[in-house]
Order: sequence, then structure tokens, then C-alpha cells
Amino acid sequence: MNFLRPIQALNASPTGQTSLLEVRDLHTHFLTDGGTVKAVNGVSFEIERGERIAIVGESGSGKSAMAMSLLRLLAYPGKVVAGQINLNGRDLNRMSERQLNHIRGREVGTIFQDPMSSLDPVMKIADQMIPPIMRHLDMNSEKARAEAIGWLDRVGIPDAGRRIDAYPFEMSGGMRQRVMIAMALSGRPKLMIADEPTTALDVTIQAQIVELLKELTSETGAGMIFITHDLGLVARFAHKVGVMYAGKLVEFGPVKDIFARPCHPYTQSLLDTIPPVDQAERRKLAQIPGFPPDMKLPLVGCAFKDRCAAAHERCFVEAPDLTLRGPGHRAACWKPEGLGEARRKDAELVPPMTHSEEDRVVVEVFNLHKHFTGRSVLPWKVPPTVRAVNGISLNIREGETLGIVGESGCGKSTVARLLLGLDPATSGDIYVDGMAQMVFQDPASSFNPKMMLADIIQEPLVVTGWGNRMERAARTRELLAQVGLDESYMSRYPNQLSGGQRQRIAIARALALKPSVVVADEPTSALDVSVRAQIINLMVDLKRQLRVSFVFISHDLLTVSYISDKIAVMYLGEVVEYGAADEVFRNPAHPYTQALIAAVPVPDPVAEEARMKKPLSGELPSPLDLPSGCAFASRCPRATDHCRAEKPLLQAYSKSREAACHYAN
Amino acid sequence: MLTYSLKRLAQLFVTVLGVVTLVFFTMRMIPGDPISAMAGDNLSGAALDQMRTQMGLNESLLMQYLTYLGSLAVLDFGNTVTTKLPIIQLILDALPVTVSIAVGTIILTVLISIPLGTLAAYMAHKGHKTLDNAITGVAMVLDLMPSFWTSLVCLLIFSLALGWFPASGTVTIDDPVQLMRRIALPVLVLSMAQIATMARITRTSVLEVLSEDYVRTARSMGWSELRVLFRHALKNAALPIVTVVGLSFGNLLNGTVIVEFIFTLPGIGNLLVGGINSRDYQMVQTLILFYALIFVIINFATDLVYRVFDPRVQF
Amino acid sequence: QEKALIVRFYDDPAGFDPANIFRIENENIAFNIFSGLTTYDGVTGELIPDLAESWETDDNITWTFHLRKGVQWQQGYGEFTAEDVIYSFNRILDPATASPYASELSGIESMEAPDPHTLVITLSAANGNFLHTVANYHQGQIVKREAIEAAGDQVRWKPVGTGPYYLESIDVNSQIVLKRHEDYYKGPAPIETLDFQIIKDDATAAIALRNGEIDLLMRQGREEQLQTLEAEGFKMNTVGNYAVSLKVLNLEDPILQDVRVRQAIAHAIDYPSITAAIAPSLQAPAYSILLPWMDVFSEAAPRYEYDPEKARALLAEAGYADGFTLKVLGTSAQGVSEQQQFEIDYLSQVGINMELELVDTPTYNQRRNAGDFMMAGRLLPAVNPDMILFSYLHPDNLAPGGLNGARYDNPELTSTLEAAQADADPQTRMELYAKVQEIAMTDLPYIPATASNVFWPGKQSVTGVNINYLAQVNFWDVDIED
Amino acid sequence: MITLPARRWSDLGTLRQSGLWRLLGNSRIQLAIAILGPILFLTIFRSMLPLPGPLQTNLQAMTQPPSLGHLFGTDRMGRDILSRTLAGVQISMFVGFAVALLALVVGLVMGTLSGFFGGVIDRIMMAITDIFLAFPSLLLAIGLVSVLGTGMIPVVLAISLSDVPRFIRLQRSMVLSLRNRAYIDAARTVKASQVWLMTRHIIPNTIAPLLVAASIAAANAILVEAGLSFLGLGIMPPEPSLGNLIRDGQSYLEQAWWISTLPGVVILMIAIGLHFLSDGIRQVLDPRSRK
Ligand SMILES: Nc1ncnc2c1ncn2[C@@H]1O[C@H](COP(=O)(O)OP(=O)(O)OP(=O)(O)O)[C@@H](O)[C@H]1O
Ligand SMILES: Nc1ncnc2c1ncn2[C@@H]1O[C@H](COP(=O)(O)OP(=O)(O)OP(=O)(O)O)[C@@H](O)[C@H]1O
Ligand SMILES: [Mg+2]
Ligand SMILES: [Mg+2]
Repeated sequence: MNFLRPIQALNASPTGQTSLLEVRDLHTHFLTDGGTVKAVNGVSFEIERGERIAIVGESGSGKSAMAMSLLRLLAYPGKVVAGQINLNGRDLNRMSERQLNHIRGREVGTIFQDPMSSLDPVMKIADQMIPPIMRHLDMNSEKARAEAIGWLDRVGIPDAGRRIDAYPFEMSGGMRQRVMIAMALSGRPKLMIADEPTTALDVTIQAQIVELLKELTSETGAGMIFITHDLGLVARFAHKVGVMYAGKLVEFGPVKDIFARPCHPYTQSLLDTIPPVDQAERRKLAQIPGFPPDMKLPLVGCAFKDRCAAAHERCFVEAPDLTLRGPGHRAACWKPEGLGEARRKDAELVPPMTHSEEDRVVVEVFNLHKHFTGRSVLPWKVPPTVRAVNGISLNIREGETLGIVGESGCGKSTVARLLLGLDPATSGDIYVDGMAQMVFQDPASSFNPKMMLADIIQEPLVVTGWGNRMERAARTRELLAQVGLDESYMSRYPNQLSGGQRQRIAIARALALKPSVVVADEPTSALDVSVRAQIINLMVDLKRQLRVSFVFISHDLLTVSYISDKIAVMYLGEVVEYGAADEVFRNPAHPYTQALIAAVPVPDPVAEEARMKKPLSGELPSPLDLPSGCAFASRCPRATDHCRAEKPLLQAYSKSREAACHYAN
Repeated sequence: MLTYSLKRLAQLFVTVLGVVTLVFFTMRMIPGDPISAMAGDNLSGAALDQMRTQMGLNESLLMQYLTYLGSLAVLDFGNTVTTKLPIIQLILDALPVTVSIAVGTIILTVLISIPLGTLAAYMAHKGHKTLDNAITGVAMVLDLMPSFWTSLVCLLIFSLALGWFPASGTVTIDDPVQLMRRIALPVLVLSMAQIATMARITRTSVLEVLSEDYVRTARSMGWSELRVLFRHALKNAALPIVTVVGLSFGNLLNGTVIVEFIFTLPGIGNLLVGGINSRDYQMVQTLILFYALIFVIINFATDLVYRVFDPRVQF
Repeated sequence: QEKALIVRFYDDPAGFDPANIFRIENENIAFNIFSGLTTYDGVTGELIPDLAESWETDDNITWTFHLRKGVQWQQGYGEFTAEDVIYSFNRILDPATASPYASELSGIESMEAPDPHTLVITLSAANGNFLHTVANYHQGQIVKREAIEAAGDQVRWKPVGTGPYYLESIDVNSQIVLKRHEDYYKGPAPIETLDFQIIKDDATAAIALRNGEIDLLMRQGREEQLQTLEAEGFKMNTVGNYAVSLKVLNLEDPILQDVRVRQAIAHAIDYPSITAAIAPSLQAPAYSILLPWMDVFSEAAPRYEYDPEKARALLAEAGYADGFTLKVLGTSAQGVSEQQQFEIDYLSQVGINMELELVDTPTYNQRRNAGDFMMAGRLLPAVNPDMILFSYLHPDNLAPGGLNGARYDNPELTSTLEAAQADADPQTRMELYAKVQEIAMTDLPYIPATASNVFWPGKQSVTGVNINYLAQVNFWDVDIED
Repeated sequence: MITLPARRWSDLGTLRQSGLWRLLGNSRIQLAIAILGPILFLTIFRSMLPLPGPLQTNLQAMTQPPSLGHLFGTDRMGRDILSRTLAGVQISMFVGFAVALLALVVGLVMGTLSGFFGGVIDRIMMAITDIFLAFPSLLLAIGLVSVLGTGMIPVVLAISLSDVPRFIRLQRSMVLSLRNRAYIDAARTVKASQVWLMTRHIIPNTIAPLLVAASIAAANAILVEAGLSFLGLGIMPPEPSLGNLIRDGQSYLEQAWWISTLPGVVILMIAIGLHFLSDGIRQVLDPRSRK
């Protein structure tokens, strides 16, 4: 079998034509006080010119470490200890810092994850962009400035000639990421390295950025390494995929091949953790049990063995190498099929919950407003007012899950806080039958780090004087069991838990007082894909078992539509579409919903290719001065003067749906 | 900007009034008054009492306070008790000396501690702990020596043994060379105590900045370490440093008291100690008023500088 | 080549108006600017003529002074006359001047100037020590009416006198410059300029001297610095026994009322050993309320040598065999001084528990003046023995009005003292004074502890630094040799 | 994502993970203990050492350089400097700790109230701290010492008076940033009382940085006391504080260096020890240093 040749032989291709970048057996270590973290542990791959490679993998699997190793941008105590990094035939790893500085920015451009912190906050864009251009392209400052403006223009910064003299803080996150891209491209690099360039952005902006990157790299013919954990993005964007696990590439190959025929059990599980699109019945999401190995400890055998359903004796003694599984498709697993039959084994069907009109309404919200008014020292100045929530009405029945989606800043969290009574409403009514409890986005800050988990879970009980010590302890054990944690966790502290475990504890705490509704504000956004699936499964189970109602807030439309019975789409403090989840997702009525859904990448390269990509242009207007007409008019492809003049009200669109658009029908 | 200034002005007013009131009543709570302080061994009680009545120290406290506020309102700061000289004149004469010590100290401190702190931070960032520890260690030892002790040691070394600087001699701002020679040692002594703090702050803030994403961005654009350190890191780290410089300027006015005494410098610390010892109410009140004003103004200036350095802060 | 002398001045100047002058360092400046009718010889300490060439009195009541002719005021204020003396004394006596020294001159009944160079002063009572009162010190310093009036409320900074130096400029924070008075009646002083530099810290001052930055230290109060300076060959100009530091015992205290207790205390403490241990240069033991160099000093007065046995016996006699607690008022400025520690040690050996009450200096002054203490201390620098005896022992001066902090009132002593002051016959006078001292040292309202020595270390080239018993130097005598 | 070493220690877990254990495991804190431990030990048990009393004078052994008989030498009154230094350590440490404690407690209470409730209380508190901060601390100290007389208590009060406003500010700023944490919101959803929020959620999370500040304040107080001693306002002789020992010996620097230098070295060691302590606490509590 020709394609089972070992990879080394493959790399030394006799054609003589070298790849753009060829990484061979890269090892990167972090020499910490507690031991050596082998973050990258023998990674080899190559990129051809104009090729886009996506690297996916769990958090901590060494993606960033690998990418940063390429240009030796690792912070102390990180160190590239071995390997070759041949860029156009020259080994970057053997270059001096000074030589490397001629490569950085000129031959290889880099884009980082967080646009908010990746630009120097006290320097104008011009001062950050122009000097590198002058240096790399040997231009005088005037030409460099023109060049910089040109790039800013290219990445879609309106009024680039003026904006170049702005400070980063004067721009939104999306704009800053565009600036980053412009900066990275301005040296006309042959290779781009992008470490999660869109993770911190809204879906709509994310879609814009991805399209932009795609367009610009194919235009300049640059190769690209693109790190992400969003498989949807991979499907939309990449030519090839590398899957990393515990510092190694476990699977590498053309994107369609990998999505269609994943060979490594990890890749297979990963793909199965994603809520399926367009499936009539809901199945439980796949879960990857356990934790990745501690990369400080020596590893015997396959790194994935402990979490692999198909692991056998050989996996425990010998680590598999990458072997060819198809043209350009390699995987590192002893089993040719990976999980094979074991795959999808536990993907049991989730029986749909029955809802009826007789179900008790537990939450009713009517014409809710929340305005944040600033303070003005000068009495004659009108204080600025943010209308965060601007007249919304909702209701939730017992056992029902309401999903709220919308771009950042549209007021989702504010609604949640109002529901919980954490902030007083400016006007409007909130009626909650029983008690509302909350699960927060950031598992790290939702717990008092000084409290033991038992105390955290019990806190609501203690505060409300529920039961005696024994009863409370019993209830705590019960709750831990409900969220699938062991009793031994009771005496731990929050920092001793993983993100997923923490979120379970948060759910346990929220359930302690048997609330009628649990409000979960982005409960999974901070979690890894595999862990996210666990939490979603848990919530689905709980709502069935306990018949609690959930309010599920997220900007991840796939997840929301998977878990919710009803969806409310918010835009600038208002609900623009409201109705049954399946219906809204499959057949969005409001142009904004349509745009949101179009922006969501689906983890299926074939489907992605077929999808119409018309990313929403522009950004959210300032909530400080809302337009008088339809708030969405400024970004709506179908907006008319009528829209701009008159505000559409939320009206029945179908039996189970309402939409706020003049042209919804 | 207008709003901001108005707010600061109101704040300044409240603070200064509070300080003035506090000092007024503290001074009068302290046992002894100007007359009893003046009394040496050879003055009898009767003679002193006569003087006391003459000076009107027997009016009610409230009356004295109101009178004082009244005179403040017309910017009349009065004369000293013992020497009957206009207080404002004395302060204005002494102020340049103290201010030059303070400014000199700040300059020396900044010149030494910022490169030192930056170097330490860079070393720490690169994992070279030994040099980092050595720098912080030396700075700390300097910091922890009482200034009256180091003052004398400096005098013995630089003045007596080496003869570089005089231990005495008149000081005026009219003669800058003499001024420099006279304040060199005090500035050195005071800087010792400041350098450690400032270097530590610099180290911490530079270190923090060095692990910021934008530093990595700059490096990814091909800039050398040095340029990254000075163009990006230091500029961003400047914010906390500026704040500390401002604060320490305020504290320095305090610190000059001891060195002014030992190095016989006619600054306001000297006036303050003299004023307190002679229970010269008017003198102490006025001095404290000045201290408070300087302090508040420096805070204000620090704030302004901060805003200049950081475009993100809006007025 | 002009001669200039740089002298250390050790505190902030407080002004030089004779009517309102305080503290020795200021008095020293005034001493060189002004003159009195008499003055003190720097070497012998004797009273010698100054503006008065001679004087006569028969009864110590009427004093006739023959004034020196041709004495010129500084800064062109013309010639000195008797009218100036009358003006000066009246100014002190004028309540509007509020001079604390008014009482010194209150004995003056009348003053007349038959001619510009003769002055007749009549006292209300005989005063054998009147020449001290009119000496070049405080109230005795003669000022010029025109200069005083021109100065307005800045008299203290615009002194005009007839002395060897005049004030050229002053910066109250750092420097006082005196220039010699070219028309001084004894002829111009050898040194043109006296530049007083304020250096407060003793250690710094010593370094400045060793560095050659200054020529003469007005005072050096630290034993260890004196030793260093002496070892390095500086001239240790000094005057011994310039003032006695006394323990003031409050006689209204039920315990201290008993003379045996007071004597026991005196016997219990070994001041010679203490001074030898802690400040052999700066201090000497004192045995009397007056100092040996004073003309009226009596050797016959009782002395209290160190004798713990006797102290214990006296205490037992007084009924305090088990001792008692002696509360001592002190200033907190220096904490418990080394001397006080020794005192505590010595007293504890005879069973007296000395308890220190430390308060800050102004409070200390206030309480001490009010007589609000059991035992306190006082140091009264004076050349005039009457100044000491009257202040401490006369009932007119009882605290809080006066310095008689012991509240001592012995009619026998009072009458003897008054007689001594009034008596014109030197022989009887001396006997009366001896009796006063004997009574005082027997009753022991004040226990002499130590006498202070004053040092003005300077360069060897600076000569003529003669410190008088007021701890002052007449700079007319001072010269710089090459 | 995170492997949990604690799993193996589950029964020992609480102890292992308790603050104390982590503190003791920190190298800086071990260093601090290594420096401060012996000094404190000698100080506490100094009465058992063969040393003359700190106040015991000896006119036969005046101003002697360090020797076997007097390890730190003697002063002008023949007192043993080692003995005095140890007694001084006791007094200075007391001053240091008392100042730190006072600043800590007052700062904690006032800062918490101010930061948590905000509004008028906060504004008044901020105005007051502003005033105290604008007041030269030396004058505050001099004033207080003058009112209350010299001695331990006035010195402690005088020094802490300028530390307290700083602590209030520090605590307030931390409370402000904690006030909006999600776990506070979580407690508020079950109507937890204000007292509960402050005592269970806010204070436990601010105490650590305050402790760091307190150990710096303690070291600083020892030095400020020395400065006050120099001006005659600190702990009064013959009671030895490290400050007045240095002051006393300072003028003999040329003749008898040991009188001030050796106590000075001890101050330095204490201050360095406290510095390591604060650094250690900081390190242990820094979330970034945690596993
Ligand atoms: N500065 C550091 N010191 C010690 N270990 C580090 C450091 N930075 C990263 N590591 C370790 O190196 C490993 C790889 O980290 P890396 O940041 O490359 O992961 P990643 O795949 O990019 O994860 P994420 O998706 O969270 O960005 C992890 O185990 C991490 O704990
Ligand atoms: N306390 C507040 N004071 C002033 N404005 C606020 C406050 N809280 C929220 N806002 C504003 O209200 C608007 C809605 O904020 P909210 O946090 O509800 O958005 P969100 O939809 O949850 O966004 P995200 O997806 O980023 O969490 C935003 O413009 C925000 O700036
Ligand atoms: Mg990463
Ligand atoms: Mg939100």
C-alpha cells in the first residue's frame, strides 16, 4: 500500500520542490519550577504556498505553543528544544534572534487571539503600523503611510485615512482585529500564523473576519496556519486540518477527508460533540470522558488511551506514529478505523419533552425596560443613557427552555440580571413563580475562591436557613450526584477543578433551592468543545428530570437551537424574533436572525461550500443614541426608508412565532 | 475637561479646608503654647503670662478659629511668634531649597531606578533570576537604612574623607552651583530610600507589560528586544510609575525634614520643625496649608500627566 | 586682605532686641552689637567699665556714672549720651515694651543726666549688685531712640548699638553677618567680618570645622565630638562652671517638706562619679547654688558629699526608712537622660524610688513655671549672684510668678539676703552673703547637681576666644593669626 | 484540562490546601522564617541567655568593641549592645506589629463599609482619607506624640495614623472590584444579607493583599520609629528600640561604629525578613502562581 509509507519518507519528496514551510519533529518545552511541560512533542507537517491549514485541538494541547515556536515568540520559560522549521528551505530554528527579526513581520505575519490586548493601547495605529512597513518594505514614511492606509482600506476600515491616527481604544473589537490583520499582511508575508483570530468576536464579526482572511490570503498567495477550536470555522475555511492532542498531531489531512472520514478516535469524538444541524430528532452529544494527560509526566503509549473507548493493550505500551490513511491524510492510531463501531454508541436519542398550554407559566416579563443613566456633574448637561433593555415581553412555562441570542451588547445579560432581581428594572413587570437562580459564564469568577465546594453549594441553603447541618449535607450530596460529581469533591476548592467541573458545581448550586427557573448566561462559552458537550447534556438531562425551566443565553446559535424550546433573538435591547426554536432556526423570519444564522459556520465542509455567505456588514450602532426607526436598518440588506422612519413592532408571524420586521412576510 | 477641573477644584477646596482645620485644632490640643515654648530657664511665670495676654492667646478657641479663617480668606498669613517676620516670606524663601531637594531627588531616583527596574524586569522576564534578585536586593538594603544614619555616613565619606561636598554653607537659589553642591548629599540620601520603591514599581509594571499581548505583537513584527522594551513596554509601564513619582514627591516633602536638619539646609522642613518646637501656631498652620496645597496640586498634576500618557483616560 | 571669621551658630536666630531677647546664642550677637554701662572681662570674668568710664556710690542707692566721651553709635546715629541710657532703661520699664526683664530695673526710682556724660540713678532700695544690672546683658544694653523708632516693629532685626560689631545682614534661615564698627570706642576690632552660619546638628558642625569650612564653633555639646576635635588638634576654647544645674524640690510636697529628706537625696547621689562617667569635659560636679568664681561665693556653706549611709540614716530619721517615691518632672525631648538613669540607680540604693514623668518641652516649661511638680531641674545662667539668690530664694519670686519653684520662704534668709544686697560695706556684705549661702545649703530647697562647661572649639589660628561666665565671647578680642 | 494532584491527598486535602500549608511551602516564606525565626527566638528567650540586662550599666566596660564577652560591644555607659538590641527588637517588633494590626483592622472595616455601601459614606470616608493623606505624616506623628506624650502607644498611633488611610483606600478599591463578582451576585440571588456578603465573600478575598501591605507597613513602622527617635519623639531611652539605639550610636560612628551599626544590621535583617514574608504571601496568593 503505497500511501502507508512513513511520513519521513513522504517529506523527503524527490521532486526537489520544497514546501513553503516544513516543520519537522518540533519539540517545545516549558521549563517550569514544577517540572518540564512538554507542550509540543514532535510535531511535523508542511504547508504549500497558498494553503490554509487549520489546527484544532483541546485547550492545552499545544496549539499556541507550536505556532509560537515557529517564530520563537514563546515567553519564558518556553523553549524550542528540537526540530527543524524550514521556511523556504531555511531553518528558522537555527537562526539568530537578529536574523529571525528579518523574517518576523516580513516573511511571516502573525495574528493573535485577543484583538483587545494585541495592539499597544497607548500608541496610535499609525505608529504601530507604519514603522514596520518602512523597515520591511524599505519605504519612506509617506509611502509607508499610504501603504498602511491602503491595507486598512482593504480590511474594511471605513475612512482609513482618518482612522489610522486613532488609538486602538477608539475602535471596536472587530475593527481592532481588522487592524491586526492589516498589520500582519502589510509586510506582504508568505506565511500567516493566526492563533484563534476570531474566538473573541461575535459570530457576525467572526464571519466577516474569516471571509476577509480567506480573501486576502488567496489574493496574496500566502500560506496560512489557522488555530481554532471551532470546527465550524475549520469547515468553512481550511484546506487541510491538523488535529493536535497532548503536544502531538494525531491526525492531519484535507479538510473534507477528515470531516467525512475521521480516523483518530479523538477527531471522531470531537466531531461528535457538536450539536448537529438540521436533524429532526435530538440525540445526546458525544462526550469525551476524562482529562488530557499531564504534560509534565512521562507518557507511555498513546496519549489518548485513557479516554479512548477503543483502546487496547498495544495503546498502553507503544505510541502510534502518523500513518497514511488516504491521499495526504495521516492519523496516529493503531486502529485503522479509530473508534469504529464504538463511535456513536452512546448517542442515544433525547426524547422530546412534552409541553402543553396547561403548563404553569413560571416567568412572565412584560414591557421590560432597563436604562443605565450616567452621571453628569454639570447640571445643565443631560446625562448619557444606555437603553440596555428597551421594552421586551417574554414568558416561560414550566420545564421549558428559552434561548436568548444576539450580538454582544444587545442586552442579554441585562435581561438575566433583571430576571434574578440583581438589578431593579427601570420599568415593566417581571413575574417569577417561585425562585430564579443563576449559572454564570465565567466558571472561574462565579465562585468565591476561598470557599470549599460544599460551602459553595450549601450557601443558598444556609442563607435561607434551609434544614439543619445534616440535611444540608445530605442535600449537597444529592446535588453533587445530580450533576455527576463524586462526593469527594465536597472538600475541594474551586481552583482544584476543571472548567467543566466548575460549571457543574455552579449548576448544583443553582439547583440547591429547587428553583422554578435557572438562568444560564453563556454557561458554555468559556468551555472547551468536549466539556461543552458534557454540560449541555447535563442541562438537557436536568430539565427533563426536574422539569426546571431554563433561560439559556448564548451567542452560539447551534447550541441554543439544540437545547431550547423557544428562542428570543435580541437586537439592541429589543426582541426582534421570538418563537419555537426549530422554527426560528430553520426558517428565520427577521433579516437579523437570517444574518446571524448565515454567519454560524456549520461543521461540514461540503455544506459550508454550498452555503451562501453574505456576512452582515457594519457593526452594532451605539446604544447611546438609538435610531428612531428600525434599529437594524443600518445593517439590513432589505432596509427601506420606511424602516428607517418607523419602528416595526413585534407581531405574530406564524402561530408560534413573532417577528419585528415590516417585511417579515 | 471643564467638568473635571471643577470637580478637582471642589475636591481641592474640601481637602485643604479639612487639613487646615485639623491642624488648627491639633496644634491647640498639643500642650504648651508659643509662650511656654519660648520660655527658657531664666524666664519666670509672671513675665510669660504678661506676654501671653499681649498676644491674645486667651480668646476662645472658636473665636481664634474664625479669626484665622477670616485672615486666610484675605490671604493674610501673619507673622511668626518669636521673630515677628512675615511667615509667607519665610516660606517663599525656604520653598526653593526644599523643592530643589525634592526635584533633585526625583530626578536622581528616576534616572537610576527606572533603568534599573526595567533591567530587573527584563531579566526576570527572561528567567535570569540572579541578576534580578541582586538588583532588588541592593535597592532594598539602601531603602531600609534610616536616613539620619546614612546622612551622617555620607557626610563622613563624601564631605570629610573625600572633601567633595561641603557640610555647611549658605544656600540660595541665586547661586546654583553652591546650591547643587549643598543639596547633592541630601539628594543622594533621600534617593537611596526612593530608588528601591521606584525600581520595584518599575520592575513590576514593566514585567507585567512584558507579558502583555501587544509586546508579543511588536516582537512578531520583527522589532528587536530593545526597541520593544523601550518603545512599547516602558511607555505602557509609565502609568503606574508616574503615579508613584507623584506620590513620592508628596512624601518627599516629609522626608526632607531630617536631612534639612542634618545638612543644615534652610528649607521648609526646617521651618516646620522649628515651628512645631516653638509652637508657632500661625507658622505651622501656614506651612501645613502649603504642604496640603502642594500635595493636592501634585496629585492633580500626576493625574494630568497620567492622562497625557494614557490616551484611554478621558476628561 | 580683609579678615573674616566663619562661626557656627547653632539655632535659628530669634532677634536681638535687648528688651525681648532670649537664648544664649542670640544674646551673644547682642553682646557684640550693644554695650552696657559695664561689662564682663572675658578672661577674669570681673565687672569692668564699658560705656561708663567710672562710677561712684556711697549707699548702693544713688549711683553716679561718668560716661565715656566720644562714643559713636553704629550706622551714623551720632554720639552716645546719657539720654540714650535713660531712654533705654525707660523703654524696658515701659509696660508697652512688654519686656520680661522689666523687673530687673524696677528698683530704679529716678534717672537724671546733669550733663550729657553724667548719669545719676537713684534706686528705691540699696542694691550692691547694681553694676551687674547695668552690664552689657539683657536690660543693660543701651539702644538708640532714633534707631528703635525707625525700626518700628522690626526692632529685633535692626539692632543699632555702640559695640564692636554691627549687624550687616541676616537670613533667619541660614546666616548672620556682622561687620566691625569702625568707630568703636576701643578702636576697630581686628576682624572685619563675622559670618555666623546656622548649623544645628552638632555632628555636622564638627565635620564642618574639620573640613575647614568654618573657623569656630559656637558651642559643641557632644562629648564624643569634643574628644575627636581635641584629638585632631583643634583649640578647645572653654569656660568652666558657667552655670549650675539644680534640682528644684517642691517644699509644698508633704515628703519633701522634711529637710532631712532633702539632705538625704543630696547625700545619695554621687555627682562627681556621674559627670566623670558620662561627660567629663562638658560637666563638673557642683556643690553650691552659687559658683566658686563669683565674688560672693562662700566656701563655708555645707556640702553634701556622696554618703549613702548617711542618706539612709536621714531617711530613717524622717520616717522613710522604707523609702518613698520621688516623682521627677523631666522633658521628653531626650527621653531618660543618662544622668537621670544614674540618679535612679543611686537613689534606689537608699530606698528612694525615683519615678520620671517625662513631658514635652513646652509642657515641661509650663508645669515647671507653675510649680506643678515634686522635683524638677533648672539651670539659671547668671553672673549676678543676686539674680540667682533672689530668683530662687526670695518669697517675692514664688512660683508661678517667679523662679522660686521650691516655694522656699525662710524669713531669716530673706532678711539676710535683702541686707546683703543693701549693705555698702564689702566686708559685712560678704559675711551676709555667706550666711545666706549657709542657710540655703542647710535648708536645701535646691540641690546643686552639676555645673556646665562651655566649649567653643576652633582652629588654632583663631585667638582671643575668651568665653565669659555668661558663655559669651567678645569678638573684639578675637583675631586670626597667620 | 487540569489534573488534580489533590486527588491522592483527598483525606488530607483540607490541610494540604489550607492557606497555612501553602504558605509554609513557599520558598520566600521559608527564607523569611529563616531570617526572622532566629531573631525572634533570641528575643523571646533573651532572659535565658547569659547576657547582662539591657539597662545594666557597667562603668568598668565603657565603649568596648565587639568581643567574646560582648558580642556586639558595649556603649558609653557600658551597657551590652547585644542585650539592648534584643530588647530593642522586642519593642520595635511590637511597634511594627501593632501598627500593622491597627492599620489592618481599621482599614479593613472602614474600607469595606466604604467600598461596599458607596454613596455618602464612601464620599465622606474618601474626603477624610484625602485630608489625612495630604497631611505630612511626620507632623501627624509629632502632633500625636505631643498630645499623648511619648511612649509605645502614642508612637504606634502616630505611625499608624498615616497608614490607616492607605489601608482604607486599598481595601476600598479591592472591595469595589469584588463587589461585582459573579459569586456575589450568586449569593445575592438567594437574598444573602449584606453582612454575609461582606464577611463571607468580600473580606476573605481581600485579606491576603492587606496582609501583604501590613507586613510592608510593619517593616516601615520600624523605620519610621527610628526616624521619630531621631527627632526625640520615638520610644524614649533608656528603653531601647532599634531606632534609638541607632540614634544613640550615630554620633559615635567614627569612634565606636558598632554602637549604631550592629542594631542597624538587625533592623535591616528584620525588614528584609518582612519583605520576603510579604513577597511570599503575595506569591502564594497570586492566582497566577497557583496550579
Ligand atoms: N508559560 C507557560 N509555563 C508553563 N506551561 C505553559 C506555559 N504556557 C503554556 N504552557 C503549557 O503548555 C501546554 C500547551 O499550551 P498552549 O497554550 O499551546 O495550548 P493551546 O492548545 O494553545 O490551548 P488554548 O486552546 O487554551 O489556547 C499546556 O499544557 C500549558 O499548560
Ligand atoms: N452597569 C451598567 N452601566 C452602564 N451600562 C451598562 C451596564 N451594564 C450593561 N450596560 C450596557 O448595556 C448594554 C447591554 O449590556 P449586556 O451586558 O446586557 O449585553 P450582552 O448582550 O450580555 O453582551 P455580551 O454578549 O457581551 O455579554 C451594553 O451596551 C452595556 O454597555
Ligand atoms: Mg492557545
Ligand atoms: Mg453578557
